[in-house]
Amino acid sequence: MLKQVGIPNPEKRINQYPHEFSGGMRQRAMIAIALACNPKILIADEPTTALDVTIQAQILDLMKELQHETGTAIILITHDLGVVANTAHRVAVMYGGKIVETGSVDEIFYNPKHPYTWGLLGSMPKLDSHDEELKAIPGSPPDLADPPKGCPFAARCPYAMKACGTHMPEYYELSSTQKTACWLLDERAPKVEPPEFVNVGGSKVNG
Amino acid sequence: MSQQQLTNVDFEPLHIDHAESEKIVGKSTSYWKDAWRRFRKNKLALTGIVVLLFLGFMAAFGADISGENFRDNDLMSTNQAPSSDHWFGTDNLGRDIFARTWDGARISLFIGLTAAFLDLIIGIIWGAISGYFGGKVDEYMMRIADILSSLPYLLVVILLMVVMGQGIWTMIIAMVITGWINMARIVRGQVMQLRSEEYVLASKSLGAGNSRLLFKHLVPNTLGPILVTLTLTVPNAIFTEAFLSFLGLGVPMPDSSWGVMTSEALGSFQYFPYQLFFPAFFICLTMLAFNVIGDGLRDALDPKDRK
Amino acid sequence: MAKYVMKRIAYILVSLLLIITATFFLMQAAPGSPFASERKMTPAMEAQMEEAYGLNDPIHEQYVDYLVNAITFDFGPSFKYVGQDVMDIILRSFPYSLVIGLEAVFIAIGLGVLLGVFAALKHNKFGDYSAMIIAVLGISVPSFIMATILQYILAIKFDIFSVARMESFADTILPALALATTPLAFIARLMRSSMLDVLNSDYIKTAKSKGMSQRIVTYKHGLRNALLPVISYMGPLVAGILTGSFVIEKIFGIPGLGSEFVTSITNRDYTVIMGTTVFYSVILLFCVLIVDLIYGIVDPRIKLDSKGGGK
Amino acid sequence: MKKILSVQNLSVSFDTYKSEVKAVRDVSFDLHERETLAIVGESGSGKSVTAQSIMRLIPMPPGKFVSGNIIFNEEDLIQKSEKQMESIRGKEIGMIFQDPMTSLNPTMTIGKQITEGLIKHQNMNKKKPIYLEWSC
Repeated sequence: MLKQVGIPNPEKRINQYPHEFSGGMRQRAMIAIALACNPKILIADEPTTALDVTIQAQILDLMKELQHETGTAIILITHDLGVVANTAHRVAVMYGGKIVETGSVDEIFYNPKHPYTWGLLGSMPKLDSHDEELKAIPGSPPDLADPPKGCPFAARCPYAMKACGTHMPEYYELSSTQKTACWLLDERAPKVEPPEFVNVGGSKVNG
Repeated sequence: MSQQQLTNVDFEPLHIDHAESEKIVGKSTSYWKDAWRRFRKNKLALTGIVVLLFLGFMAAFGADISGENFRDNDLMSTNQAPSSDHWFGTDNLGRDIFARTWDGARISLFIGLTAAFLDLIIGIIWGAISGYFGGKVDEYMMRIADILSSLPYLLVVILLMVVMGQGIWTMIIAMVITGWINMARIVRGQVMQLRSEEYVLASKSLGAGNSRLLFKHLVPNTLGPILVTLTLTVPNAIFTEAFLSFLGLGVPMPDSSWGVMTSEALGSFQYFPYQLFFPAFFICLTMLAFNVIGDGLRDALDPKDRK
Repeated sequence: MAKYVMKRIAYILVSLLLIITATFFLMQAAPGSPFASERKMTPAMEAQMEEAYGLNDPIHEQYVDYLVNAITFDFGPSFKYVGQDVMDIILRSFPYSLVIGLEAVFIAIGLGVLLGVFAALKHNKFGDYSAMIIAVLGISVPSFIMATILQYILAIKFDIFSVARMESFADTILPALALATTPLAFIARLMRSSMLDVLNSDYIKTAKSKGMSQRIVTYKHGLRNALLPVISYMGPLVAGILTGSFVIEKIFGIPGLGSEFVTSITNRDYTVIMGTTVFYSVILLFCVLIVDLIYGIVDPRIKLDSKGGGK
Repeated sequence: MKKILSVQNLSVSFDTYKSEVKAVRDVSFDLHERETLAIVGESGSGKSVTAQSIMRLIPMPPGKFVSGNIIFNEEDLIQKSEKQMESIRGKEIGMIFQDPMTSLNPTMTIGKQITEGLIKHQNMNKKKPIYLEWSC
């Protein structure tokens, strides 16, 4: 088991205590624990946030490898788009307690339709773009104690319209896998192209 | 609400002033105000404060209220049960227990508070210095503290009392000699922790001298734990005073403290339980009040371990 | 592991040496000689008595032979009970104190842990508040007052226990209970807050996510980690019970070492005072060592060969 | 690919002393076999609450299921009793957490923590050597 998750000389390691393990090793142990009984689903709640980048990559590769071997479905919770691009097949973008957009990785990265997704992509550092300054999304998340009536993102959305403030938008089916809840997609709304800083560049991830 | 009911007008841009979305929801209160708000909610702790105020007031004026004598013996009315003219009754020498309790209160509280206060002062200085400088200094200071604390606290106090003879101040000094260690340890722990905090380094980089740093930044920030420990050292000091008086090492004859009264009343408490009841009750009441306030303070100042 | 134990024993010996020296010099500094309170004695007799007890030799000589004797646990004769060695007194009276002391330790830990866990599990409900009120009361009522209350109610009013007799086992329950109330309350509060911390920690959530039942999660995972702070409190607990016994034994009329110590104080019987102090210190220091060893074994994070050890 | 998990109109909120915090509002998504679904969002968007409510790890006195259901193996996990959930957690659905530093029991060996779940779900006896291939 420990070999499976890539922990060296497991015979000795098995009798050791958690404090004798490094961060990355502990997360591997956690994965071993979670996958011990070969579950159908693995929920990973920000698995790599507490790890530094190099270990992060190892853990993500490990999860992909294990998924390939055991066929376990993974729900990956993260706020880091880099992690998403690296491992996910489908993406659901959540904001203010609601899913505002879902779609395959390529659809979300190359054909986002929701202003919040644009904002997220804009705030992601890109290798090839010479535009140094990252685009932050102004304002702060809504107070879920009394959530806004309409679209949760209305208060911070540069393209917000009256409807967004009053009614929660329906899900528009953009393709078999992509649907987005935003009034911009309504035929009566002004056509808006995603701003320049959104396009991520780079090749499609896994077709 | 499906899309059809919406009209075109709904699709005009909505004017949002970003300033509004920047406003942080709750009004920001200073740390102490916030702590006081939480402390006020704790009714138990408030009753503790009220009890203490009452005790303080009675200690100051109680003896005079009843106008009874509590020093000279009145052999006529010995061992009377609580009655109209002697509210708490009289003891075997005819002295009015009510007046004597409050005179005793004066001494017991005085000993408790002074001992705790001295513990505080020495503890803070010792702890702050050893915590702040660390290294060799810390090593020696803490070794001394460890050796002193390896002795059972009461044993040391008893030995000192035997040697230094009896009296209020000797008792206080005996208590303080080993009493400050607990406070010093807590202050040291806090200072060590805070020493590496950014704002300490920031002010150091601004050229603040060590002493300024220590007493301007570090100590005020350890005020929370200090306060909590203080409210726990006072009852401990009162307990020790009662304990010593019980062993006969208490306050010399003419004065009386709760401990002395309790130990005197022990002999005959099967026949006159009231003689023992009142001083013992007040010892417990004071300690209870301090403990309850201590808990309230800890919850208010250190919200992490809420009730 | 052994290296650590040796280091700690050396550490204890140093402390003991300090204690013996301290008590010795304290005794020298004490006002008046032990015979001052004796019935009228002619100065000649007094001088002769002092000679007999070697009080006239120069200080350092007295100190050296005291030290030698102390190592062999021979604290010299008692001033008060002529002809009785301090050690005899200690050996005769210590068993009583030991029995009650151990009983009190078990009661304090047993009930304390139980009350603490109960309060933590019933967090913010009635059970929690009532348990904590009992705990705060327990801390606020000193042992000797609790003793008088217990004695008054149980022994006099309902005559369940004897007021002050020391034959049967029943007689040890009341004093042990009185002795244990304050530490018991302290452990309950300590246990409750540590249990609450543990129950909110991540590894409890991990355990739950493994499908373990609530009972296993709380007791097997939770209790084990929550006990650590309680173990580290064992040292001061023993000290508290030790010193508490002085008064309890006086109230319940138990001829234990505690009451001997008390009588020796009132009689200014220096050799007995010094002997008992050193004896108590030895017990206490070894208890602290045992507690640290247990702590090292239970909590794997503490390496036993590191310099500071578990404290 | 077969759909193994379907979250339909899930709403979860918490009763705090001041007000009711609606952490998750009408969330629906599906999960297919051998697929990785990423749930992305800023902190406070309700993504962790969604994940933990699938495993029913959220303490129910403050938290409560307002609406919706979580279909797994054609059964709704919300209706299941705590006992039934215990046989699903770890066996059917595994979970790893954010901070490895604190999510392992400091006083238990790694080996024991791994096999604990196995022993429970496969009621293996303890003494069996622990070098498992991909057995259970």
